[in-house]
Amino acid sequence: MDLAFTPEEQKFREEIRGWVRENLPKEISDKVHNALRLTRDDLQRWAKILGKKGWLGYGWPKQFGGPGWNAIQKHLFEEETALAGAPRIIPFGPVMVAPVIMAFGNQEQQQRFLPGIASGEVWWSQGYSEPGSGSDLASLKTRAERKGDKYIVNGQKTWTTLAQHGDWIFCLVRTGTDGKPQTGISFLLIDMKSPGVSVRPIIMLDGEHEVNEVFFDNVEVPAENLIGEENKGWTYAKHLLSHERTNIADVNRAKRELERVKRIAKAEGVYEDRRFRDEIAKLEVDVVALEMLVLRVLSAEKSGKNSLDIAGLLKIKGSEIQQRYSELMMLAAGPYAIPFLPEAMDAGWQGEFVGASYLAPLASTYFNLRKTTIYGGSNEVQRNIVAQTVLG
Amino acid sequence: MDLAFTPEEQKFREEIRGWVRENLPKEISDKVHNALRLTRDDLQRWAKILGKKGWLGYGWPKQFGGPGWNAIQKHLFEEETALAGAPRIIPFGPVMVAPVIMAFGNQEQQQRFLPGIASGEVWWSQGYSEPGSGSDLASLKTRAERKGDKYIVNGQKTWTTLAQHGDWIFCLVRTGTDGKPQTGISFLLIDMKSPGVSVRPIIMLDGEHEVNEVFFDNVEVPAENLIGEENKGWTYAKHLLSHERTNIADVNRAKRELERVKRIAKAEGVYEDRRFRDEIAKLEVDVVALEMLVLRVLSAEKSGKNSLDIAGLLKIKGSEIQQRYSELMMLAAGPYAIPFLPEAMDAGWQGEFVGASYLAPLASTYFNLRKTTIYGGSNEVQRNIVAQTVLG
Amino acid sequence: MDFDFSDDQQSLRDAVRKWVDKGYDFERRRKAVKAGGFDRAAYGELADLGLAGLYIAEDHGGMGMGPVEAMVVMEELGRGMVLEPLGQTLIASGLLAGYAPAALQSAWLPRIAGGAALVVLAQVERKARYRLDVCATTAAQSGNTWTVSGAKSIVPAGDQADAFLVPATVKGRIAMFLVERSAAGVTARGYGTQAGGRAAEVSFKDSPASLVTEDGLAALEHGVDIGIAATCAEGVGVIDKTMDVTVEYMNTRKQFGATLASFQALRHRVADMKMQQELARSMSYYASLKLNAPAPERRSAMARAKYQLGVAMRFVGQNSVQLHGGIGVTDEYIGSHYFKKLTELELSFGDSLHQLGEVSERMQDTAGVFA
Amino acid sequence: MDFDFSDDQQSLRDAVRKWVDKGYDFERRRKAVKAGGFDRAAYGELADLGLAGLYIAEDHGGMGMGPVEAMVVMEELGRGMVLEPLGQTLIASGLLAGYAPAALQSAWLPRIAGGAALVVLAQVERKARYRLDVCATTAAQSGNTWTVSGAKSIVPAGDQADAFLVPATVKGRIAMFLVERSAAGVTARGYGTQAGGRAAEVSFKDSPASLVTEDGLAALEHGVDIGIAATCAEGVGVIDKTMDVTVEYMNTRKQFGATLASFQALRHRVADMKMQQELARSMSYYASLKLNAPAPERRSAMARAKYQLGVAMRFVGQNSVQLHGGIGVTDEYIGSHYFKKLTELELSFGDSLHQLGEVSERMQDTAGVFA
Repeated sequence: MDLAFTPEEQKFREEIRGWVRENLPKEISDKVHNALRLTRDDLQRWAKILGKKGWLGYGWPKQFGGPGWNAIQKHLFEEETALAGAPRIIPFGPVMVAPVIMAFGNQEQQQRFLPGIASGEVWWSQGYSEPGSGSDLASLKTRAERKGDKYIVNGQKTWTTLAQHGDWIFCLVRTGTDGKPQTGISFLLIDMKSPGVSVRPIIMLDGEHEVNEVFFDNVEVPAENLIGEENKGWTYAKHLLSHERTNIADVNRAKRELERVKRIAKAEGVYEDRRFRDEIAKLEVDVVALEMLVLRVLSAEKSGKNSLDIAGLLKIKGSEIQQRYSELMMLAAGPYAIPFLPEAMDAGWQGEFVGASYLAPLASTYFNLRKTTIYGGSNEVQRNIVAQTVLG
Repeated sequence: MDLAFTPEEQKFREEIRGWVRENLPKEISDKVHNALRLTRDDLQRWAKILGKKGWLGYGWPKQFGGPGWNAIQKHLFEEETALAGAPRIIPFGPVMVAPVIMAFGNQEQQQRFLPGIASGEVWWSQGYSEPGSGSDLASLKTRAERKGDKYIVNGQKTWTTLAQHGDWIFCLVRTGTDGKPQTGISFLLIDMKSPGVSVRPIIMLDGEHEVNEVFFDNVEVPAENLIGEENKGWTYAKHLLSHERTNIADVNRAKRELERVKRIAKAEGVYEDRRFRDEIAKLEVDVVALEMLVLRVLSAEKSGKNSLDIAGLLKIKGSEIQQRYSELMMLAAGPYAIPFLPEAMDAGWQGEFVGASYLAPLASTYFNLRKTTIYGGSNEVQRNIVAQTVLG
Repeated sequence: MDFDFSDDQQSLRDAVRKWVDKGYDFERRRKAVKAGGFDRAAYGELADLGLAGLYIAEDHGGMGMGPVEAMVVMEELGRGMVLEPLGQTLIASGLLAGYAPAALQSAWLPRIAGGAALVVLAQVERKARYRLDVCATTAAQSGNTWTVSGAKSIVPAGDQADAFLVPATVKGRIAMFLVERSAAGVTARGYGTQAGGRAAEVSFKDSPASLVTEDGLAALEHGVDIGIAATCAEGVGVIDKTMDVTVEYMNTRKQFGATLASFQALRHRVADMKMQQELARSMSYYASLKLNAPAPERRSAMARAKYQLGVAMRFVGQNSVQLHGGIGVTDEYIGSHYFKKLTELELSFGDSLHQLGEVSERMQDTAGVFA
Repeated sequence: MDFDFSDDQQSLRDAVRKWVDKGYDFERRRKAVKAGGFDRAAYGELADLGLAGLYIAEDHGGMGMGPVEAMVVMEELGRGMVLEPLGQTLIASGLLAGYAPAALQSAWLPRIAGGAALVVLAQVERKARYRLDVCATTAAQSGNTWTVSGAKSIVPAGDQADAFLVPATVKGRIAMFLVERSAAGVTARGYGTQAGGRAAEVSFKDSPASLVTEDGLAALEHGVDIGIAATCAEGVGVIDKTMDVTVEYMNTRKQFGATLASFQALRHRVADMKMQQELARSMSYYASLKLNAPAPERRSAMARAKYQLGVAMRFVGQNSVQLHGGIGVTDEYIGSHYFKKLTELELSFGDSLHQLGEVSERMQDTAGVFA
């Protein structure tokens, strides 16, 4: 038992750090460190830089062109990029659909889709949630009917993150109605430029356009875009969920943002107020405890000796921490969190700030992060899962 | 709308205050203010003083020899006695069984039982809970079989508070097994000196003997001791519960104990520690808010214009406050809450304290008050009830 | 001791609720938000209902009512998330009536009561945060005339108001002034607020001013306390509506074949929200009923009330969003606007942590509603 | 980075668990509580297992192990709520080995390792609360001999121990001494503790003492940190057992025709308890793995760990009682004893509020496990 990273791990970290220092554009990291708006171009620019290095699919095995890193190396990569102010990798392509294609796609599909994902050229979206199915995902209704060598898709997806930029979307669709809801679901890849696909923005409470509704009106999808077998999509989706492991906790971002809380509290003069500072101290312990929890999971993955089935805990604590740091930043601003200047969240805005520039995004971020305890399996669903592991 | 008490109410308060000042023995109030052990004699002495004045049944209507006070007068009486350091009236006789006897007993029962309750001569216990029935009271199993002019009672009650002192016990017993569990329950008064009644102490986590198991082994109970009709006891018990209104919140005791928290915090030097003091400040707001809630209920009762169905809220908040003040007192003592000297909780103990005399009962009280969120309908059951009123 | 509303108070409530329900629906509000967060016409309608003159004596054309009536009105405005800052009018009229020379009262109170003049408190400064005794704005006297110089932040409807009540330091002591927006040297830079309302950065440069009172800190504290009581009542109104939509959604929305309202864990959350709702209402009553108490008692009561309201508003707002799931974080749904309104109300006149400090510092040996 | 236990560590755990399960059951413990809270025979058995010499070098008859082994052992002792204060032995041996002159080490470490001598830290004073830098006890030197005068509170097994490590002030600076209980002027008044253990008020009057180190505050802080890490591990053991009995009870006890484990509101509570359990375990690991770090880093880590453990122990303890209902507050049931043990552990070496202050004061710009 040892808390320290091995010299090899340290060396690996240094390499990542050095490369990120060289290659992460400062315009982008400045935006991240100040919670300013990232454009599609910002996100894609960074994705392509990573893609060129072969690190966009940083969790991929070597056989598919990935770096073949172990759990700790992946964590170190995530940590170094997060602390340096890199944008989060949009996960739908490299983190979510790619592992499914690797595990259940045929060779042709792998050759067709993986390179575009790895390079960052093709923007993927995720078509899971539907208006009627929130936490109860398996109740989804979007239908895909097989007609010859095509599927005809009709229905609606919702909460589709950044689908306004999407080239492709992977969907869970209903292909069968017998038996349990889970059994009639298939996993289908759909070109968003297909006729009949339309995207409608959903404006969130912070005024931002981050998610969408995606409508399918008699969309023809070649049958070769089906992953694996018909009606087995639920199994593949669950496999995918099992790949969302420690990064669901987002602890590295939390560390970066905790540092920002302190900077803002100092600038606003409340860091020296013991009452406020104590709240930061509580958050600091939360972050350290979450990091220890994450490291324990990583260690278990690396050694294979123990397995720690606590993904639910990571999701709950990680999301609570995200909400809390955004809340504390807003509270640090106090009355200065009341002004709402959405235009001030664009880098290079030439207008006059209220109080100070760093105050402008604080309320927005607080509002925005309310989503974290809802999406990816609400925290209530996660508590169900945790309780199941404890109580049976 | 007016927060102030009327001149009449003020005058009433002064009268109560004056009488209590004259009549509450200082040996007893000293024990209450310092959370020392009250003996059976202390409790009965105070009960008889009240009884002689006609105030032990302070909630009783005039027709049964009570003072006929309205809701606000009752509250003022409770407040003045609590703040002066009077022991709580043991409720089983005057507050719990008496209203049932008044409402559902026959005239003979009323004449037989009420005077002994009013005077404090007869000590009553409550026989509701059973080992198998906690929150699910209606699942009780103690059987009473009618044989001629008697009931033969067999079974077991538990958590029977102070039954070691009891003369009589009122019990819910099963007389029928048809239909819902609630329908076959009767309300029976049992002389605890009857052959076949035995009492076994339950020692609580603080080491105290406060509750008991009561066993009934072929106990013969005259049928004239049945209240109202056979199999209708559940209705009577519910009526009784509806009489536990605002005093379930125990806000007056909370005010007294909050003052004690401050005294202890000052003596221990933590009142000037902003970190600790903030915790007291939170409790202070809780107590004020609870008191306002209680006053709103009283006002609604007095005017009859509004009705506030929030007994569940009073129970939840009141019990949480009790636990919190006992916790804060213990935390104020810090390491000095670790010594456990049960003998030091007897008034006049001649031994040497650890640190200071007022520290001795703090951990015991903290342990003891864990019961408050469990008994009288656990707070989980109360949340069920509150949710029912809100959500249907 | 009596918590019943009189028939007159009930009628007042009905009248305001009717206007909100029929005259200020969500769509009108949305348009007002888009148009900048303040609708002078809507404010005029409030004045037509007599509400702008609620605290103003009948001599000056007002209704001469008290804190309980103000509470009733603010609850109802809270239910409609009305953007126009009537709470500021209560502050300004209460403050002028209580502290200003007669001439100033005669000049302004009738115009305020009629809705012709909107006067707001310009209090926040960059270095002051929620503190009232920090004031870098200064005033200078030359003969019989005063001028004010300095900058005030987040002034409600600050680029729409007709005049400001401005605390300013004179010889190390805070005095209170009235400055018209049209006065020389006044600039106002307006913007929207997080909950859709309007505020502005207002600066004064040798701007002509009328002295309200040299005892400016006492007046400011009193004005802020009027604002706190109004905010508490407004918060109760928003909480009530938040609870309503949450309960309705939970009884409609199905997951796993059952309504959300059927899941015990969610039911218990609702019970906890109901607790906060009733504690908040209790403490809002408390605030209004203590508003005319002597200053130390009044200040202590407002701190307690605003602390409880802050806790309740945050808890109810956050959990309402959570219980709604995805729909709760969309702009389209009214629930997200309740949440934002509750957030902004907590940040107005001091958040929970600030108020906890106020409670802590004012604590006495005794405890309770009357202590 | 590696959180697997070695085979040796696993064997150590198995050995201690076996002793607890077979040699120290609830009935034996109950008897020891009744008999005063300390059982020298049981302590002897711990020593026979080698545990008293865990931190002591093999040269001195110990096992020469480190913090991870100590953690493993303390977790297991926590599972049994073992009354005999092995954590004190870890403190004393760590402190003597790290700070005492060689002669003093040779005189005491072998006897400690063998169980012949129990040495405990006598640290708490009436005015000090949890603070380590407040010390009214004084020491005086006369020639080559030292004497100590003063009073120490709540000294673990203080009337049973063979010697005390006593911080005492010399010329305004805290030094550390060893005083035998049999020395002149030493009196110890023993009593039981809230969780059934034993402690004493110990006073010294010109009692002959051996100097451990003049840098007494550094030694004391180190000793307390050893104690904190041990307490954290012990707490994890108690939490684990508390969770076990709670889960078992919930799957057995029926109400309204269903097991408690079937009620969603209670299930979510258990999920929250599981969260605290795993955060506590994580931070206990953290404490032990930082115990050999440089003092500032070590102190900061212990504060973080003990804060988290305090929160977790209180939450798990209180909720376990609540989920049990009536049975949970009886002396007869083991669950109430877990609760009391968790309470006492929180109050040992600083409760959550105290530790929050320590975390707050030591906070750096950076954040995280390694910062």
